[in-house]
Amino acid sequence: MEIQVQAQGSLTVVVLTGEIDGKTAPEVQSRLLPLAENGRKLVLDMQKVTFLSSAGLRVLFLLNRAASSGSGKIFLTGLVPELRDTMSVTGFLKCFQLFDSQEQAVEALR
Amino acid sequence: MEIQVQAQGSLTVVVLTGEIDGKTAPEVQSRLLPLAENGRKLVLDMQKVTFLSSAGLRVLFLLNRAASSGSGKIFLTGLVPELRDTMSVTGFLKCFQLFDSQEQAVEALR
Amino acid sequence: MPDTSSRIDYYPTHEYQGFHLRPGHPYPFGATILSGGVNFSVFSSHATSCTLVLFDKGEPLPRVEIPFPDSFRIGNVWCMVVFDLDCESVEYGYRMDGPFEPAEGHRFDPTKILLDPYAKTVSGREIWGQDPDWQQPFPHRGRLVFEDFDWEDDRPLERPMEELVIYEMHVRSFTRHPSALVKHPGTFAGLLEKIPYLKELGINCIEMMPVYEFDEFENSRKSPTTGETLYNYWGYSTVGFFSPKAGYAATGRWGMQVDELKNVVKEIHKAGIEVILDVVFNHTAEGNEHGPTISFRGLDNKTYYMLTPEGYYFNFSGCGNTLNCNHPIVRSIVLDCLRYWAAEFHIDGFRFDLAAILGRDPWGAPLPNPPLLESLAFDPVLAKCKLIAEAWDAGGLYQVGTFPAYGRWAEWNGKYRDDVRRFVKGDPGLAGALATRLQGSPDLYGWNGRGPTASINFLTCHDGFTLLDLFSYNEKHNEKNGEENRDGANDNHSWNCGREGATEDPPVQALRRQMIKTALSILLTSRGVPMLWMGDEMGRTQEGNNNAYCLDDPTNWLDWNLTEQNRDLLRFVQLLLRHRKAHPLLRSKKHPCFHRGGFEEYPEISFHGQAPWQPDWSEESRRLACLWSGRDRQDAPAFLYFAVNAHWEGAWFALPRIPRCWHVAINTGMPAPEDIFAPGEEVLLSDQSGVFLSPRSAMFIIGK
Amino acid sequence: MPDTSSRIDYYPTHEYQGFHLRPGHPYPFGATILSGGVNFSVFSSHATSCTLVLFDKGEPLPRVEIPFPDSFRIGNVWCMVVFDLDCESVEYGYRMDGPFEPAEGHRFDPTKILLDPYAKTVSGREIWGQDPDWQQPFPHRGRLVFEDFDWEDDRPLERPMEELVIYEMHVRSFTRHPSALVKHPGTFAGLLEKIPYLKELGINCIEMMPVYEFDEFENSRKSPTTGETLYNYWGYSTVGFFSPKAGYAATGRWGMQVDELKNVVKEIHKAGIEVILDVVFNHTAEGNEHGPTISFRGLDNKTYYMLTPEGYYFNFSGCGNTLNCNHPIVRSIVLDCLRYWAAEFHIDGFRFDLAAILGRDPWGAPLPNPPLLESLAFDPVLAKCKLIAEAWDAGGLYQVGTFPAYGRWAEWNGKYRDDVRRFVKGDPGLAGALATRLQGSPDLYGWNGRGPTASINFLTCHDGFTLLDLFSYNEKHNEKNGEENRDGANDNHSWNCGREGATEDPPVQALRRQMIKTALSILLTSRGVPMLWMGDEMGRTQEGNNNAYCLDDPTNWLDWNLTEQNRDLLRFVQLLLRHRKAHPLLRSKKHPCFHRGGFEEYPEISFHGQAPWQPDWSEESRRLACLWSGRDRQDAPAFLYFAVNAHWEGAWFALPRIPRCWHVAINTGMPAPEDIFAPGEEVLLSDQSGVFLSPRSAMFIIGK
Repeated sequence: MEIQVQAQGSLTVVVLTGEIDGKTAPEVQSRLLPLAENGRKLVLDMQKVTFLSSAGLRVLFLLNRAASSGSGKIFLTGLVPELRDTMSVTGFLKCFQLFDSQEQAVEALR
Repeated sequence: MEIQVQAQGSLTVVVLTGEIDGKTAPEVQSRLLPLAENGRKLVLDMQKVTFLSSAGLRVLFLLNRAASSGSGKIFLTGLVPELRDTMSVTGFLKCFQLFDSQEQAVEALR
Repeated sequence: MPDTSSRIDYYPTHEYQGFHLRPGHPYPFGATILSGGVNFSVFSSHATSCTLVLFDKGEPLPRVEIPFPDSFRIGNVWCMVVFDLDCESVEYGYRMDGPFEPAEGHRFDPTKILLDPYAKTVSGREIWGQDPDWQQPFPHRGRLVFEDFDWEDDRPLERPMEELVIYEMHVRSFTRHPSALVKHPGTFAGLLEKIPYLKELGINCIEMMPVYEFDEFENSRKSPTTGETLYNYWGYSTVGFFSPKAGYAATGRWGMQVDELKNVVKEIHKAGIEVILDVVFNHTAEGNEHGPTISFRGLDNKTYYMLTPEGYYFNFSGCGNTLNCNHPIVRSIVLDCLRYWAAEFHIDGFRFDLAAILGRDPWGAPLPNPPLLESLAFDPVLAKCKLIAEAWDAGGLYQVGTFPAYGRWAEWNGKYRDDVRRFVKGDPGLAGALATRLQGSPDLYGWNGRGPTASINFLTCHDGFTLLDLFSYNEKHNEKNGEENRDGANDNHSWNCGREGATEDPPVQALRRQMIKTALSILLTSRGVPMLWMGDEMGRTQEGNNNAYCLDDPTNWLDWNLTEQNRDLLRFVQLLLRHRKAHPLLRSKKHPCFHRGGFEEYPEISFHGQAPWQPDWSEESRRLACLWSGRDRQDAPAFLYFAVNAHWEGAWFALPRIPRCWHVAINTGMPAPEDIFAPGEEVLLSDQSGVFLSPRSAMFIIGK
Repeated sequence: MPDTSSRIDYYPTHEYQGFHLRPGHPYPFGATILSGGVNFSVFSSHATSCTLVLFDKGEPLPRVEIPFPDSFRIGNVWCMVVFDLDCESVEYGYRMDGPFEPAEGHRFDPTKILLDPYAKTVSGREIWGQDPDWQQPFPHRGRLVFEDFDWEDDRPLERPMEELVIYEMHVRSFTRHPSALVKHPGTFAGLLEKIPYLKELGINCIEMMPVYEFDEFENSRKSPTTGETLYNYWGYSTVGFFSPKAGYAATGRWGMQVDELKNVVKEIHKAGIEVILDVVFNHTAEGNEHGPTISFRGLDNKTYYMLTPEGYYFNFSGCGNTLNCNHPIVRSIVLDCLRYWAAEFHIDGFRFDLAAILGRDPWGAPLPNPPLLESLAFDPVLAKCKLIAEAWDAGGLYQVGTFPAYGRWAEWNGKYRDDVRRFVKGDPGLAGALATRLQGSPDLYGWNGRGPTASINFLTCHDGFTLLDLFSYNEKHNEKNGEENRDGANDNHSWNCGREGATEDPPVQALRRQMIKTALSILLTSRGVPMLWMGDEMGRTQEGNNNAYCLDDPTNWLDWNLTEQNRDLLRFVQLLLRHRKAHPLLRSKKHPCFHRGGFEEYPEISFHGQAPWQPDWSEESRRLACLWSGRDRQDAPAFLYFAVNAHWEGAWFALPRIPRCWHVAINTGMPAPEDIFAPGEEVLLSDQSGVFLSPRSAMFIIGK
């Protein structure tokens, strides 16, 4: 699991690489929860995420809840079709605003 | 609630002042748990603690558990009779090693 | 904000081979995720010791076996918190030691690893039909679930019972056929894509055939005739009562079946449709003494099963064993299970397979006041759930009309099915029976105050012919099941309309279509709760198989091409459901009154023959009409005249006079689209004095 | 270490007046601390809406009232998580709206704030006897508890039933007297200081009179004779079934009664002593229609109480109302309650006050197979708990010997008490009855296979005379209770030994002392489970009051000076208990055999009169001896000869021959210290052919 965080203006862009499962989810949570809670817009680039387990989904959801309880918001970009499908089928997808790519997200949210 | 922490050689002495109850317990916990977990001997001077609620007792217990799961240890000094009695009656007292005063503790543990 | 999250009870006090432990809480039973640890709790009345066996997901050998220390046992419950587990990757089971004395009822076997009966997910059959590893010593493994689904404002819909129109369906069959054109055929996710279809159809409740974890490979075998694999396809044989069938979930391979099913329920609820589960508490997948030891047999055989004095299994279920439902422990697990589904899955109701067994005592005798049925009826969590009994069992107990109801239980009304089938088919002597069924079966549910909502009215269900086959076959054709056509019921009250089986003969085809429409018209204008069987609305056939429990093939799969091929039939059913919805008179929760209760001097219901006010109750009568009168929606005066001519000859029915004009809503004797008109678009009858009913047809005529 | 503590289910989804909420879980019922929030769950079958009322500790007015949103209701359960509460300072209750239609059984009143029946602590009566604020609209308030007590390796002791010697006691009375010399008189903490006394006494089980929260001020009043306040002192009238009585805890004012009681249980267990609770599920503190609305009446009157067809309260308890124990909901709350006490407080067993009521149906008729009693008997959590019934009720149902036992239930053997009292007193015609009682009452428990452990043998208990008063009073003297001596039982089978009440007359005093010892000798050599009443071991008196339920004064308080004043009696009892312990023959869980089972050719039990092998069963017989034979500890041959002479004249008992020598262990006809010799120190009988028994004395002689 690799987590790259960079600020882009009012946005924070996070590039995630690898699998988010029960083993890596705590790391994702501890790195990103503070960002989600500080009220910024967070763009998660999921293009290189190859697997999202049940715990992985929950971390995304948790970040989203934490963000939206303040003035923040979470955006997902570049979800590969399998992940998108899993999220759709389990009902998690509709909690998030999606963009095809990081660039589109940055453009739209600028 | 006032919390004063000072290192005395291999010991860490903490002077607590005020009431430890549901409202102040979280502060005590967040300040002292890291100290308890780092394996040091922790002397809690309770002389100026005027009330220990149920949550207060639990914080002490938690610190003790956290300490003893590593190589640390918690000592209580100067418990006023009322607190001592409450701890005795509820069974919490026997988890702790007691000293009459901070000085005695420091002396004994030196 | 006070921090209540750091609870000292979650500090370990014991250690075993590097695993941190503390004494657990005995309830809730099962495995519960706490902050920092997992509480494992399991009980047995007769075991002498217990070991928790933990696996990493999919590994053949355990990661650790932790014997419960003796001080961790409270009563007969072993409970332990294990810390620092990866809740997602852990699989668990138990070893129980105790006597192996079959004559005494005990069959403990510490070489077996047992599934927790409270396991909330079960791995081992995640992908439907994938050949299992038969050497696997622990094939059905408990897993943990996060119980944190975001339901938003959803909850069970609590539709009044009398408003329901139930659609019985099989999850896999519903979308497995390639014609379903869904992304995940044969799954909960597939069902999600068909919600618009169900909504358009007009039903407001689906009843899912078993979705508790079962093993499709139980007794799997090759068909001697076709060579195809025969499965435990329907799933009436439970492995895990608390876990959704992983093989029914598109995400089952990731262990997300709980979330997937919850999401389906939530989305179905959004469409205004309830979800009822078909639950099988009469027996388990362990069969008799020759069956596998999966869970109950190894945990506490004597408690969970009804045993003969010699220690053999009573077989009131016809499936090898019988769950000992009125033992207090089994009562309690059934209640826990249903509470879990109602509370955590927002399930709206339950249909109990062979429910008569649930009223038997531990020696098989029917109880006058069965505590299990009573507990379910009065339970606060289940208070608004529909409780529907299949009020008979394979041991010969038949309780239709007499099932202990406690003001709550409804029944699959087998008498409704039989009487209406026979009347429609043209049997003599059934005019009176039909009148009773139309009223919501007051013979069964009137004297005891239960009312029409105790009656689930149906013509077809998964057991037996489809509606098309009911009018296409005189005899069952179950050869594909591989039992030389011995299985399945023989008394189907069916009629093949002149040719056995599929035919290109247009008159026969037309007659069958008409018979279907006539039969459905009766079903949807009867008081009580109508239930449709998946696909009957589009003329589905099982090619004469009336017991297709083992076939994972198009016999069971719903062919969605039929929605096109039989578009007129589908339209007929959609409009028929809209008519039922339009007329509260048909859906009252009381039986109708003969003497008053209608508009002005009209009785709420009256019966008629070819001459008004003169019903023909004679043995040879195959014709009956009834007039419903009362107040309709918007409190308008309502007159609904429903006539059936089950005779092979047409007949003139003179209409009773009403202070309104008669309009035709339905005439099953006419070809589409004149067979039915949408509510509000009924056609004024040119001759208000009467109507001609073609042979084997029904008409629904409303005054306005 | 994977972090499982950040669970998204604990993120709020709703808000009300600044409080963050989300839909709760329906079970467990009650208020449960979760990480970050508290789950509140309450149910009612007939309420129409529900509001959670939150107070800051002790404040007269609520901090907030949060109506449950409709989507937070599942079935009949309202459940909600409220975040960010200070668990320690919050007090809570509910308002329920619904019909007020007493004739229909409904008595909803939304002006009342109701105590949660599942509340685990209750505030409002924290300090015993402190005058309450009678204007307080919400006098009994629910509070939250931390369920994280550190039990280390403690758990219920699971002593075999036949090993028990029970000591019935009242928590407050035990140490309230100044002579107790404990730091916190009349509390659980006080009891802690007396554990060494109990251990030395030799009992191994205490039975606490009610410790569930009750209101000592229920019906409190001034005594018309003495002017002292009369309380609901004993507490047989429950306010909160899940909460320990705060006023019994030294730390009750800090809300720590749960920890204090748990610590007492743990410490008592360390002394090898079990703890049984006297539980009162037959009625509640709400009384009849004139009583206060505390909880059940306002939550769901019709469900919780047995009502007449007119909606009045059935009064099988003699206390104004009757809990509807065989309604499934009430069954379930009783089971939840007992499971809680067994699992979380490590309670070893329960004695059920007026338990016959627990076998009545909702209309009061006795059930042949009461599901509540059955469920308790088979429950896995309660599996090792002692279940003891007071097998009668105030409605006239008397079930001693016939209480539905399911192999589990024991009974207070009222017949034992009466027969032994009458025999000892010198009534004629009771030699046969005594023989039966010594054997563990096979007349009551033999035919049904229950055995002696079904019989709790006792001479005295909280109801009735103390043992000293039994031999000091012919009549009850209950004037202090303020009911003109009308209350209390009249049939006491007591005898004042010649003077009514206390006397300085030495012969009368000596006779009373001897009567006590004789009676206790019978009790402790009988098969079955002996029970002593607090203080009888030191000659406690209630001055002839046989129903001291309302007196918070020395009538009830145990005067510890008696341990000095009656040191010889205390010594007698201590040694008597050691003798019982020394002889497994007296404690078998089977009834003895007349024909075999003893050493060599001796039967296990044989009866004798003044001549060996010739018991006198005649009407005028007041003398009986029995010989126990078999194997004792270390498998040594055992011969135990127990003779009672209840006659007012002394008599010679010729001893049966045995292949050992007779040694005197007990002779109640002798003054201390010759009345009893410690086990192992028995005195060789100089004349092995026989013994002389003084009038009204007993001897226990052992062969060795």
